[in-house]
Amino acid sequence: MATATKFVTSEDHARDVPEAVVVRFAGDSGDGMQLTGSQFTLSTALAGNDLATFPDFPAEIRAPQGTTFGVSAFQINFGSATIDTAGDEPDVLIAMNPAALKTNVDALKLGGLIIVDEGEFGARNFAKAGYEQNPLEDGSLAKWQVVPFNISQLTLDAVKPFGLGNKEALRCKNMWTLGLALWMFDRPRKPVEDWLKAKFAKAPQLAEANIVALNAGHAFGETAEIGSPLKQHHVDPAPAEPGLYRTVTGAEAISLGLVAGAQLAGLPMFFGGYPITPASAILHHLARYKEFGVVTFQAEDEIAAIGAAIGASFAGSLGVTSSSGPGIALKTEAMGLAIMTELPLVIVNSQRGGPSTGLPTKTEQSDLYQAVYGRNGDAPMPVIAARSPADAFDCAIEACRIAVQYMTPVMLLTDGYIANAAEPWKVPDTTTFERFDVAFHDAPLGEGEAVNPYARDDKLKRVWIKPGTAGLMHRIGGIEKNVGTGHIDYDPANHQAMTDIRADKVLGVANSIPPQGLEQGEAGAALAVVGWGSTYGPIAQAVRRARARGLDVAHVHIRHIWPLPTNLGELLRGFGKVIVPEMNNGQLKTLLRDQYLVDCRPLTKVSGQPFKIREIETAIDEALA
Amino acid sequence: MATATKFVTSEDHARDVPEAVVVRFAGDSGDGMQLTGSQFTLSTALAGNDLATFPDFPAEIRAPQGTTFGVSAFQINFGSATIDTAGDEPDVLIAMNPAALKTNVDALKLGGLIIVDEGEFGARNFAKAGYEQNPLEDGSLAKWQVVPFNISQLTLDAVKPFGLGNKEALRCKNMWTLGLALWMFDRPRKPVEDWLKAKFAKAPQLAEANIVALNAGHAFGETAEIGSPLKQHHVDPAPAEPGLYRTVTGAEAISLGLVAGAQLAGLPMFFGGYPITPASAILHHLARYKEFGVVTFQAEDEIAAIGAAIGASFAGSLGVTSSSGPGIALKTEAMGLAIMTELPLVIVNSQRGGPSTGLPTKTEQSDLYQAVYGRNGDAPMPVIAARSPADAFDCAIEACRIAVQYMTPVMLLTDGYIANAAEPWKVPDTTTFERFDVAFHDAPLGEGEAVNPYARDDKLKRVWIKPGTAGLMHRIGGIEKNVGTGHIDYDPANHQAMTDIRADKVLGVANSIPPQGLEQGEAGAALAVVGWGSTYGPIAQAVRRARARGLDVAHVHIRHIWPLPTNLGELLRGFGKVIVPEMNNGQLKTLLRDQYLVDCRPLTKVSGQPFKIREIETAIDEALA
Amino acid sequence: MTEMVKLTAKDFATDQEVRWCPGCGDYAVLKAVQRTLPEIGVDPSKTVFISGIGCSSRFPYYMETYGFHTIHGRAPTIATGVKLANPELDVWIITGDGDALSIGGNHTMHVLRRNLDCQILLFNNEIYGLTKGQYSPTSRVGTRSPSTPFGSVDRPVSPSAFALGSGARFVARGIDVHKNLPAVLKAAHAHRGASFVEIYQNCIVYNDDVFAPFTAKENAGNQLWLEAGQPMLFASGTKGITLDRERLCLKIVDVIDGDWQGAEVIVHEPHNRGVAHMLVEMPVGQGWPVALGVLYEDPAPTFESAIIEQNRALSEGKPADLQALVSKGQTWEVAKEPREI
Amino acid sequence: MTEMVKLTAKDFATDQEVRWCPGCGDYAVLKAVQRTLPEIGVDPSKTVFISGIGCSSRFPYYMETYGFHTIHGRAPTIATGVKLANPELDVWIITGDGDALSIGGNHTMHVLRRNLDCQILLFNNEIYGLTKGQYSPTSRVGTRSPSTPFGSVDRPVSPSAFALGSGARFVARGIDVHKNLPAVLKAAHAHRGASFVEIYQNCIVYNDDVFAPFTAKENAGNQLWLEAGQPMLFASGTKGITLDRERLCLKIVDVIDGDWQGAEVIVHEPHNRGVAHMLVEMPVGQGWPVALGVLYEDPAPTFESAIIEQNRALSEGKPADLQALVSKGQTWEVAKEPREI
Ligand SMILES: Cc1ncc(C[n+]2csc(CCOP(=O)(O)OP(=O)(O)O)c2C)c(N)n1
Ligand SMILES: Cc1ncc(C[n+]2csc(CCOP(=O)(O)OP(=O)(O)O)c2C)c(N)n1
Ligand code: SF4
Ligand code: SF4
Ligand SMILES: [Mg+2]
Ligand SMILES: [Mg+2]
Repeated sequence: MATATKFVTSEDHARDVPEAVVVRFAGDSGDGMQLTGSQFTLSTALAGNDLATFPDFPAEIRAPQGTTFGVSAFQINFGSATIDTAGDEPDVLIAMNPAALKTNVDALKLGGLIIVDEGEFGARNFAKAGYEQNPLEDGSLAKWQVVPFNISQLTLDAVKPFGLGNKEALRCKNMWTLGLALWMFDRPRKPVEDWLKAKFAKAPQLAEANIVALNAGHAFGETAEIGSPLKQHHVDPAPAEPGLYRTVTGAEAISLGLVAGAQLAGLPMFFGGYPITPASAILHHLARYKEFGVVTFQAEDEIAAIGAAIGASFAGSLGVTSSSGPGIALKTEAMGLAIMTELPLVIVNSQRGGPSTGLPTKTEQSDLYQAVYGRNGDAPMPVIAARSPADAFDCAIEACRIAVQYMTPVMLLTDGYIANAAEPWKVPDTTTFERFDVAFHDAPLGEGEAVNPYARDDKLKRVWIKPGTAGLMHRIGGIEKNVGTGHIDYDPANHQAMTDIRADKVLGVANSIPPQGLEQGEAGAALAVVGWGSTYGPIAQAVRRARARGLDVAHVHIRHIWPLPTNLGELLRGFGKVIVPEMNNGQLKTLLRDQYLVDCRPLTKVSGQPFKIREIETAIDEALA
Repeated sequence: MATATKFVTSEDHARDVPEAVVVRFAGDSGDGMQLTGSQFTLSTALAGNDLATFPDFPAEIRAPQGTTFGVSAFQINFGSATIDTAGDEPDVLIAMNPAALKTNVDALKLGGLIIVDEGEFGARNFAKAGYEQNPLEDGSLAKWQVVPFNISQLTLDAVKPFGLGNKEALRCKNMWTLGLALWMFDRPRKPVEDWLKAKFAKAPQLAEANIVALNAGHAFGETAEIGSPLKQHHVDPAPAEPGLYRTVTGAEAISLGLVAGAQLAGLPMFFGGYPITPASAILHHLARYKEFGVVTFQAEDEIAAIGAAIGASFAGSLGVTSSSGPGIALKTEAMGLAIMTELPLVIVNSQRGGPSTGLPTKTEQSDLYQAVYGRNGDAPMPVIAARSPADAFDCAIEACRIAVQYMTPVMLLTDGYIANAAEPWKVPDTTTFERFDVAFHDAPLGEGEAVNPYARDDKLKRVWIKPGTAGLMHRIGGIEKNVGTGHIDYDPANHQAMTDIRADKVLGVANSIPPQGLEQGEAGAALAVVGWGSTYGPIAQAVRRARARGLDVAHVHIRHIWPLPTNLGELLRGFGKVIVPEMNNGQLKTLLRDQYLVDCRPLTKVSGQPFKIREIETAIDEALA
Repeated sequence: MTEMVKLTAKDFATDQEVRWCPGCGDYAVLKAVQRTLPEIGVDPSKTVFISGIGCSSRFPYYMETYGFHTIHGRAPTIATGVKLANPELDVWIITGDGDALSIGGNHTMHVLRRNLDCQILLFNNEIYGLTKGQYSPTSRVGTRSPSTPFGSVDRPVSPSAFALGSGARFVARGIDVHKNLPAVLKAAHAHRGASFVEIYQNCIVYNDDVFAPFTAKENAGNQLWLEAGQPMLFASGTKGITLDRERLCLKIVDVIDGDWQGAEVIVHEPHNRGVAHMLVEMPVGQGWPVALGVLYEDPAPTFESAIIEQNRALSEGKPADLQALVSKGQTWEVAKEPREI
Repeated sequence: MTEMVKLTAKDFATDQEVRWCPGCGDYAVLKAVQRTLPEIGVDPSKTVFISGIGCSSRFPYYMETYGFHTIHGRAPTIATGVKLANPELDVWIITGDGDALSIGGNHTMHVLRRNLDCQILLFNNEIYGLTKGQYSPTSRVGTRSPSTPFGSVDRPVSPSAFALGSGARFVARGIDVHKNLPAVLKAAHAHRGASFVEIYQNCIVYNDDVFAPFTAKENAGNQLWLEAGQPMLFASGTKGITLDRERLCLKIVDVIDGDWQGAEVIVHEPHNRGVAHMLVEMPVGQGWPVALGVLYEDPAPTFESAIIEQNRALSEGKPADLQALVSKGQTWEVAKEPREI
């Protein structure tokens, strides 16, 4: 994460003064666990802990109540030291019904704490969850510490004064639970209360009921005479650079970064999108930023979305489009047009589980091939990848910079994990950002001179002439263009020349990016773990732990997927071994082996879930064994 | 080509009894040069020569007469020895107007013969072609032998008796020219006459006029007193296995192969297509094969075309779809659906110059990345590539075999060159072909048994249950399926298992294909030239020539692009050096380097034109220098 | 299915748990379909439900027939392939307003103009349910949604008007929870060719009660149920539709004492295309009722039958002789003893 | 363009050689457009021609304005982006029957329903010209083409009917070589919103004379040129269109001695949508004329103006303060001296 300053090992310490805790809230889709989680996150951030979250919800809007496939979960890892992942194994599981218990308990740390809502533990719900008997009673949870309360009843009792219907009253359960959780970790309730008041501004009675439930949960923790498992923990703030902080999800950060990028380019932004999980949130955020000259357009499909973005770029805006796998696939043909017409364009791909419809709400990194190679013709395009929610902000700006400085479409890869996860973010001082203002070409023609839309600078960038500019009328299109005039040209030598220019221009982007650095460890280490995108967290922690154990391992994390940093080949060749963990079947690995002939070994995971730190640590051990 | 039996070097011999001749017909789009070329090809084939052709026409339907971009050309290389390419440099150029001369003369061999239609060499046509003065008179053609006749006038004179309008009469020019060409190479006119009679069955007068023009051209050669450059050559027949022969273009061969493949599978075929150059011809051919149970469907777009093909496969037909680059791009999302639902499907990609609309009528091999890597998610799919028109027949059958034997979409790569080029083809005895009949699953369910559409055999192929089968109702779709039941399943471990199965199933195809062989040379040679697709011809000739010069070079030509033959890695590691010529920026090269970590060096050409033999020979020399 | 036993709605239900939000209108449509199919007497093993992507498109998983849950907007293309491959199959397309009219509009048009024999059930909830509530091409101007937080500005398309403009030969409308839905489904099934059925479906989570102005009990008077040969009456027969012969457009008239003839109320002729256009375009809400039931029906030859017939006619008497096919065109023999040079 | 000089057709021609087949109807349309623009007085540097792929879509290369030759079927999407990015630009979409109605049908529908301010010229030659003559979605049943060697079987779509069904607010028709084309183009340009113009264009190579039944000189009597406020007369005024008040559909009547009132011939009111539907669906050929000119016009707010207006209203008084934006939400300060553990 962005605020890391000092290295402190976590989770491996004794538990008395915990330095990192992993809590997982799980309930029915209708139980509001995502809200509970995000409010808990906010209070955690305000308490100064470092943190990472992992929302994990079903594809269904609302699956039938009580079923295992309807379970929605939210995991948070927070601590007084640097936190890079949402945590391998929860210390605490709060399960609102049997299905939530069933689907989540196996991940729980040995001896971990389970809090369940006893009120939901009845025969009907056992059947729906596929339990033959009451798990609270059959000894099957013996490895863990179980604390059952009747949260449903306690909530109903608490909000009775408001005279809500049964269903509405039970909706406050999540606030009761949050109240208890806030007590457990010694957190103020005020921010949640404020948030509830704002949220239910039009129904102050509901705000009050929820606040009462929240306080009741908190009070229950304070007063209830429960045995040792449930006790209050205080987690100290994590060291952090001074400054203003907020939490940010990847989708938010990308949206903000795009706005910033357009501002730094001095351009209005046009965003063409079509809803798709997990990309939609970017459209939703941007739809609110009208005052930044952002026009959002919900198109009829992904093709129209990118088509409109290309049209907007042609007209002088910064065109942006976004989708996830299936939608990106549909945009393929139009990307070729943007490459051929050399128009700036940012394409955000929020990767999800594939192929096809796949696992829409799960995370994966399996669109790298598509991003780098997935077009007809020799169609080079820069690709960059964000490693975390906060990093997504910088990457979005970088994508905008490359797009306008090289007149090219750029793909920005993120994924379902980054899009939904939240982390603390030190608010940057945007006034210090380097601008990359666009200078449209508008110089009047000289005597006898013809307009040449494919005239280039020494970076091979072509001129950008806005329609509406007096006297510079010209035509562009998807057919091959003459290298000297921009007119249609089918000549063999010309096609070769233009193919080379397109390739060289994109390769040239490497001259504008920093050399590849090391996250941890030294060049020439016995082993390098090379990652990209959202595997950053688990790789960083795993390498940290391995190094703490004295292993000679380095961590290389690649932002610029294409073109790759110019020093990368040399760097990779220097390591004893290289492993490449990816949430796919080995895609970056292909790129690296092709480019550098280095024996990069894939470590793959395609389950829709992020890597666990342990999985990578094990791979490190095996590689160095 | 398919009939090669003995190796004889060509073109490098003395010219008196030529063993290979390259002739190029070039004229205005309206001049009918493609017809002239294809009839000349037929007569050449009937004369027993081996041959290869290269039609090269403009993207415009009919560009304005006389312009350089309206020039349509047809090149044929024929000889008494094995012919693998359409020839690097024509020996003879027949140019019907100044523009045709201008655009084609530079390729002509030093000292080659130029025949021009003087009747078209007037000021207006010079201007249109961009000549400042008459090239026949300004000495600019001194390197070659120029023979001008007034073909226009000679044709008009010949067909005068038919009282045709001037425009119609001039349309017979191409037959006059063909007549002359037939005389030059000592060919019978009968087949052309027959063809003309059939073509103009409804206008016998036009048939007669054309025949008269044909004869006039022939007679002109016989009787005209022209100096030495124009003399009759006889090219002996090429050695060939005995049997029945015909000429075939790639598009025809693929169509025939698909019909054969469906027949061998015992299935009706459904073909969904949408017109696009150079893929349309496959749709056109298949639309005529109704009696083979072929249903062709011209869809509203490429997505509908593949969608319908997937639907037809679901319903129990062999679904086939076809397009070229931009259309294949549009099919990407649906390919993912076919991969996920594990339905058989053949996708033919007739590659053309890209990216985007690119050079629609030119050839290229730049969709290999797209074929192998270009999808969202980990979406493995077998890919095979045809090397020549005749080979395309076998490849189409092979694609059908893999599709039904593994329940998978398969991509068959061909290109504009193969699609349009013709070569002699020894008609195979189809009764000897190995069948691969499909056995639909229709066994009634046992007591308490549930239908499982994802039940697999030991090749990992899932069952194919035709809708309409009593009692086996089931549902499939693009969401991840449970490995054991086929129901929707988002479970992490299940997704990993299914991802592995999809990958392993496709990798397993390698067990059903022959090991990679050598076209020429030995394993362990100092240099291997590794190719795929239509570069076969120039690589084969170049390697032949190099070996004739004593160089230790081998030729490996890969049909199975994915999965690669199991022995390929070992084979490649054995060579001293490896070069990979491709009509793209190095795409197969990526695959080979990734898979085998062998230092395969790219030799790239992206000009819309096939490699010249010389270009590859030079690269061989450089590699071995 | 050797012995034909009388099936019931239950026989058309799968063992899969239904995964829509409680209270979603989709349940009612599912029930109606499961009840109607056995009444029509269809064979589940010859029936195929094909859908795109959306909440509604989950439908096939719940039907104990063959089913294909495809990709967003493409169900008509897959259905076309299924039907051309096996015209004996009874094909139902299940789609939503986003699926059929946003991403899939083109295929919807083409399946209609080609007149593929199938039933198309368009679940119109005027919202994207599955992706959590963004406005759709049928959402009214001003719809606030996550992607239009300040209200949508684009004019919606009318599904039924679009279907007619695309050349549909059968256009009907129903309401998820209305008792007439099975009758509409039966009429759609009975029609040979593409039957387009727009079903007003309530999305309780993201667009609750958007159709209440005519679906709510108290607003039932705004429903104009059309029946062939019957006058176009609504509001319990107190109002009717007539043609304004001056302005050449429809007009609402009061019907006094049931004298609809006197009020010149039009009699519904389902094959009248011109009137159908006017019916689907009535500006609902502003005093106008919603036309429901079978708005238009005028059969034409179906696509698959024309294709099959052409293929049959052309292949009649021609054996599928592969060897003859590959040997076609101008051929030549190379003699047994190859000539060497 | 500081000084506005009167431009001529020549000023709108580029230096690129026109690459259509000799005799192609596209030439006539190009001429008409090049002649009309200076008459309207447009500024070439504020004019953008956007096309898809097809013979007709080469059009922008020949117009000395801004131009974008995009990809097959997607011109409306690119036009939408152009217009939303800069509403000052005067946008023309050039498309063919395949481009607009085969692959691009969905975008055609959406640009019409959204009512983007632009002119859409659909060159309908009922064939795919560029790909060498396959039948198109507007080809008549029985069309023999390379892909349908035995005749097509699918029912064509009517471009103008489709446009109306999609919610178009301006629908007109013209003929490539007809002298009225400039007037139609001017009307289209004058209309604010999406103006849909179907131009019957002769493809001399692949579909020659397919429109001759009404375009040939001797068949000019089959042209019904509509004009607002004028009776619907054709065949030199000897015939007219009226409404069959019994059957509620259009009917042809003979007009004796010019007494069209007596024959009850309808007066053309371009905003009458119901009549427009009937006009575009007249079964041309079977004695019926082809409706030409402006068939329907009834302006509505345009998409880009609504978007721009909403954005303007919402950003009024709000500065584009990037620092404030990134600092939004619930924030906290970490003190100067970081706490170490
Ligand atoms: C190619 C593609 N684009 C986008 C999506 C995301 N998506 C799924 S369903 C849907 C819209 C659903 O709306 P509708 O068809 O009205 O169905 P409903 O959920 O309302 O029943 C969208 C945009 C997708 N799955 N695939
Ligand atoms: C994605 C894609 N599919 C197919 C094509 C091939 N193609 C080019 S133009 C065209 C149809 C042209 O027909 P129409 O729009 O009627 O234009 P016309 O040539 O008749 O003017 C087709 C199928 C293409 N260029 N791109
Ligand atoms: S989101 Fe709406 S349409 Fe989807 S299941 Fe829920 S209520 Fe039904
Ligand atoms: S093919 Fe037809 S439409 Fe195309 S340029 Fe030629 S005549 Fe015109
Ligand atoms: Mg919907
Ligand atoms: Mg056309």
